[in-house]
Amino acid sequence: MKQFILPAILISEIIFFTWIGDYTFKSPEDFLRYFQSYSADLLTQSAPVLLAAFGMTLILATAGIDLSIASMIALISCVMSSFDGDVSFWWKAVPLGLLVALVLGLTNGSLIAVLDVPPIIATLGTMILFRGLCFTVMGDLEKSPFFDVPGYEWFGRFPGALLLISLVYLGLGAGYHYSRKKRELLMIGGNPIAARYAGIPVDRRLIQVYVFSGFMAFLSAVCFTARNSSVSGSSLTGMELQVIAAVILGGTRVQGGYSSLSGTFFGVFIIAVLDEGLRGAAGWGEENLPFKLSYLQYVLIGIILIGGVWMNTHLPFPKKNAKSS
Amino acid sequence: MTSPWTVNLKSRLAGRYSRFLLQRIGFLLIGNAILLILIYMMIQEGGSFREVVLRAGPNVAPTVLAGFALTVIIYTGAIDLSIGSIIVVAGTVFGVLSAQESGPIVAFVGCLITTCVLCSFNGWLIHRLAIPAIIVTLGGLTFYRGIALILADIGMENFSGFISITNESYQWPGKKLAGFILLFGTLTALVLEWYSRTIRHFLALGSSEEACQILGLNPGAILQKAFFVSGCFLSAAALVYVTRLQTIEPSRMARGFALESSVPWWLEALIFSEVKAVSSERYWEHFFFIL
Amino acid sequence: MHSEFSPRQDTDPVLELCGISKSFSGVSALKDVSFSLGTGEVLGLIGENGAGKSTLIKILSGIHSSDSGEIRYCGSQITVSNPAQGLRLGIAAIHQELAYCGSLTVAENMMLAEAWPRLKWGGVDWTKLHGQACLRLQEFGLNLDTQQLCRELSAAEKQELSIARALSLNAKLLILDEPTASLSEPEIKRLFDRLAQLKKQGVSMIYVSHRLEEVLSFVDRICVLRDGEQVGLYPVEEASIPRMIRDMVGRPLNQVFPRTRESFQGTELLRVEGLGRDGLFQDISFQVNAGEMVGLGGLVGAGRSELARALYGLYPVDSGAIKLRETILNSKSNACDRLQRKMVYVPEERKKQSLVLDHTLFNSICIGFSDLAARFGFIPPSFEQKKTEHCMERYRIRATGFDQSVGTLSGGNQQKSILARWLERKPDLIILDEPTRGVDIAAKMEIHSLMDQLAADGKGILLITSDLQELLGMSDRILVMCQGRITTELKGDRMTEDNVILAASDLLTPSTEIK
Amino acid sequence: MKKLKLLQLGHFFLWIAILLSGTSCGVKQESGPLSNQGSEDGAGDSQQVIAMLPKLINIDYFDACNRGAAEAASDLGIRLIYDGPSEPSGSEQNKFMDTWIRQGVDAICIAPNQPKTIRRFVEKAQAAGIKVFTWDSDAVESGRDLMISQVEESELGEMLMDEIAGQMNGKGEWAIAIASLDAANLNAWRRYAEARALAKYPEMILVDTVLTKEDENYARQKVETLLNAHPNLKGIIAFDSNSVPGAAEALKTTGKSGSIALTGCSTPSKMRPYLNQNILKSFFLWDPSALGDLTVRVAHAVLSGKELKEGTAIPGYGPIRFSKEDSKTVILSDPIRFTKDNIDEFDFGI
Repeated sequence: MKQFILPAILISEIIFFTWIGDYTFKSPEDFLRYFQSYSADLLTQSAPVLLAAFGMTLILATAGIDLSIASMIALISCVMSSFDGDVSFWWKAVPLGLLVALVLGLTNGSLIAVLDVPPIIATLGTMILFRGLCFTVMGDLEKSPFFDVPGYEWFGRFPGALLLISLVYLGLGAGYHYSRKKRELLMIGGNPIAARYAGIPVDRRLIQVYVFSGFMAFLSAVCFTARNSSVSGSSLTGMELQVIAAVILGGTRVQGGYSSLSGTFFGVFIIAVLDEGLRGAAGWGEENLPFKLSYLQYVLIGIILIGGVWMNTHLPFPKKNAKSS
Repeated sequence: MTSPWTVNLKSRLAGRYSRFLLQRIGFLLIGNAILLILIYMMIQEGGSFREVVLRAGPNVAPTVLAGFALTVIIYTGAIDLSIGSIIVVAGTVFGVLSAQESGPIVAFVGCLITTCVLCSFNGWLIHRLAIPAIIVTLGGLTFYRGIALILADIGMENFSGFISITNESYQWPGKKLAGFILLFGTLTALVLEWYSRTIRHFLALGSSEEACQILGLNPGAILQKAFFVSGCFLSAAALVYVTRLQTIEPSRMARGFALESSVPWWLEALIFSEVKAVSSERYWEHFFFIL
Repeated sequence: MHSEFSPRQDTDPVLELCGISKSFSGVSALKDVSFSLGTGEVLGLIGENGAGKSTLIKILSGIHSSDSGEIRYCGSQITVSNPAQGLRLGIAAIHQELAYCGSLTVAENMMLAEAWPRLKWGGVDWTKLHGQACLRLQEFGLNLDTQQLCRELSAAEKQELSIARALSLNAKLLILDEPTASLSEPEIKRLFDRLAQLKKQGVSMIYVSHRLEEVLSFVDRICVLRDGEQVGLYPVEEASIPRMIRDMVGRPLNQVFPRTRESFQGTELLRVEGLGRDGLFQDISFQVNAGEMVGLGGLVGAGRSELARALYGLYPVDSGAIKLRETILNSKSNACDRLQRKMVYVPEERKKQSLVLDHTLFNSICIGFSDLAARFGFIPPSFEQKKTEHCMERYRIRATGFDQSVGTLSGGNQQKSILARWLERKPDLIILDEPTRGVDIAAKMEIHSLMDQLAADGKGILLITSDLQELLGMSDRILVMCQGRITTELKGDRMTEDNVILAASDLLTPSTEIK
Repeated sequence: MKKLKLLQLGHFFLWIAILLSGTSCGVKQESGPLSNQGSEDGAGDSQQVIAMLPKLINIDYFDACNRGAAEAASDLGIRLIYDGPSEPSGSEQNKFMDTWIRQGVDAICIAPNQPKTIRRFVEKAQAAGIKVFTWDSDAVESGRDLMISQVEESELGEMLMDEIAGQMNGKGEWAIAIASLDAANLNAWRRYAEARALAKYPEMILVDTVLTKEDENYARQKVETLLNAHPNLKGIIAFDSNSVPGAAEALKTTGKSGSIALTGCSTPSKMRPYLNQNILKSFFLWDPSALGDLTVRVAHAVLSGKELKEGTAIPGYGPIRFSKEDSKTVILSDPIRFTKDNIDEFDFGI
């Protein structure tokens, strides 16, 4: 039963916001068309957050956290933006962006695994550092070479972003669920001492996880720049909270030891649908509320976060009877 | 030759803290002294060192007071990320009251009570819902800001994103008394830290909830108490913060406040690789702020 | 001991339990338990792990509440809703899990829930507080620095501290749950001296222990629990160890240490030469052959577990060499590598070193061997499913299902799941560190016969245990460590209790040796 | 176990199915030009819908714009949607563009935070038959239809510089306080001011530029530090509505109000007390509600098919004026110089 909570929240959200939204449907085709472009917008908007959140899920599973994720994505985008927007972008900027992403991930990972700095402090530090580097790279400029790169836009568009997400989700899901990795990471998160005793190379795994998160940051940066086509030093500030909130809402435990990729998937979309719904219902708000609708966004996100986690952990659903021998 | 006084002092100090902690305080004092010297050297020609130090007090007052509030909560092993947003609600209440010309005292009291109540409410929520404090307060972070905006919109006619405080009489706690409030808050914190059994209970809860229960304490009540005490400190912080502002903008004020106030904690944890400190370490804050 | 002061049956009992029942989410933990306790009487509460002893104690001390039944205390019916209330009524408990707050000082821990001495203006009078705490500790015969932080104390000191605290509360009813678990002989003696004194003063006690000899020597009556049911209540005069075991397990156990195998010497599996690590152990040399069970005896702190961890690659060593079969393990070889080379280690502290308590049994078991079945890094799910089913059957792990979290299993089942995790790798060399600590008698039997089976199959086993019976009963030969060195090797007839004890203190010489 | 995982994957496939079923039609919809979908939306067929996107909402300046725009909209009988992000972020603004394009509004007026980021969305909107205007801050490369600017940028920058130079007698150290280095219009003014200083006031030395993060309190602290670091400082230009009062408060608390000149762009209600206390002599602004008003009226005029050129009369506003530098930029007015004497003559509501 438990795994239906998040989808149920999501679907009821969609229904509710479609109902109060500023759009009246004239015909079934009209509805279908609206819904298609709605899904496409939602998906392309959330792609950067979703990809980053997948990386974050693994990090939280190991009882770590990465506050630097937004700065990291911004920095990767900034580095990529310093190249010209032509075909050569594909073999110059993109590989360099990937390299930078892996190096940044490695930096976080080695700080945490090798130097034993607590994750929250290490990544708080790198968050400030990476942001500083963003401004060093960019100065006060806003650059947009992405706009002119042939074919690049595809990743910010509907089928491209969807394809990327599906590949990542399926690949990651399969790799995570059907290999030892998931169990190892969760054991590291749940009890690092026991993990060491169980012969898990804890330090190596931690570094791998942060480097992987760096890779996801790279994909996220690609989706972000392909969609928004420009970047500046202050891009994406505050995104780390969105990412972390979505992952937590998805049921991954902040103290480590339990994670859920599909939960993250729904977590991201629950927040995105809420966001989109409030954006599209300004007219309804004006008529029915004594205050501005946008204020409600803060309140609702807070309630959904607390309520979602509470339902995830506390609702007394009948425990399904597993086969026992 | 050791005078009786020093012996007395030694035993008294040792009574309160283990040697380990005393060493640490010593380290911090030295660290602060070094920072002070650094700042002194960094001041450019013609700048006044005295002025920097004097001005720093009132400037950091809200952060330091909020730091005390956070300290109390961190003692119990919880955390409160929503303190910034709570200050926003308090500020909004203050702003709305002052806009309605309800008199400075009423506005101040409204601000203090709001903070205290919301902080205690956080504690209650964490206890009742039994989910980690970090999640509850992460939710609170956005929730309270929304509440503040709605309050302002309903409480004021023609609310246009900000409440302007034009009457000087609404501003004396922040502008005139900030230093004193900080001093008073610090003294209270120190006295609590050194002479209070309650604080030890918070620490006990932080080290082991189960042990607390077995030893005959009530963890829920302690948590609630901790959030209340924290609320008291935070309300002082809120008062100073709010009354130093010319305009109150619920959507933008006090952003990143929780992070700012907890910086010393992270540093502390980084240096000593554990979260366990005494309030006097708040001085860190002071100096980092000037830098 | 009871002869001096037999229970006064004429006076009203201090405590009466009538039909106490308790169940957790549908699973019954206690069924209809009733007994009474006179003034100054000591009741021994015994049972296997999971029999409901801890639950009963938690109900009495107010951590849980009972579903039905009534508790009469000093003649009136009470409900203890929280430990604080229990303490007020005069019921003090020493729990199995050490209850202490690491970041408080000894004095603060000692006095935590009581009123503290105050200065005139209301502040805490620290001098007096430490004075009082010091006094109480000395009363118990304990000399601790009251300003020390609790987490800096050793395990035994922590245990003694919590005992001293409970004893100093002037309780009428004292509940002791495995108080001697981490204490050594002189400390245990001190504890019993003090308990006898309290008993004389008319304090009633409920005493829980797995050490049946201890129970027999100290208590007046024995109450046996099995699967939450009270299966026996008799005076100590009628008790004997076989009877107690039969009651606890539900069937007679004939043989405590089932040795089926012949002692046989296979090829050499492990050779250690001159191994040393600064401050932990020095100059360790020995070998383990296939099909041999080598016992490693000695006092707690002699460096046995440290040695085992070094062998397993968790610590680097300063000097010496480890040879596993034909390969010499170099400094780069870590635990992961040892696993590949078919060496496993079952650590001593289950909860800390082996388990993630809220993970499922399935995950907990599969972590050990699932990589063996991986194809291109992927593990077929059906494999794990089958393997886990097989494990639950083979190692007789009793659980509601794969999804039960290991933290809710009893100690014996936890230990069996850990053994399953490692033994399914089909290792050649197995290091067992206290494999039966905190495990009930039936599970202990199962583990012992499993070990015997393994040795008979030609595996090499290095057994570290503080349980002398186990050490003597299971080992083919015994190495005794003292202060980081292997001082003695005992074989055949020389393997006696006295020799091991003497060797452990490095007092074994030909003149003191008992044949 | 196995069952559970499949279920989770199932959720995902469900989603893919929904989305994929949309792909085929979705592409069709995007490739073909939409035939005036806007008129289908809203209550009546005739009602135009204009969406206005400020840099961020819930701040006084853009709230004043909102009021002007709302009045114009009710005057013209069209529907106005005024909404935006709560942080000054370009990518957040793009999400609003998405929503409105999908809903099929008739015109989108945007005050871009990051001018280059909206290009793709302007194209998308125009492909769907929606007119796009910029206001308050421009995005030249985006291909927007028109820009409605509050002032001539060069004019304001130079005016500020002349003002401060006049108060400093054309020499001495001066400094800049500005919200951030990536706010396009603020920095355009800053660049014009700096250029003016180089060209016309050789004896003036720019010693420092402090960033105030759109926060009055923070601005005060930064300026206090600035004053302490540069004791010979003679003048400050603060470019945004938080920096000016912050700097004024700093001058007040440090007691240097007489000796240091201050000017900038801010709002009357914030600055009135400081003007009255003689902490600064003047500041500049335009009427933000008039900016909102003009934006809506221009958008309406364009939607109604009117040809706009220099001097074309807009109903309810009068003849419009185009920028000298850009033929697609409409100018609202000259900046207004506020002093102690004239401040009470204006009521901008902010």
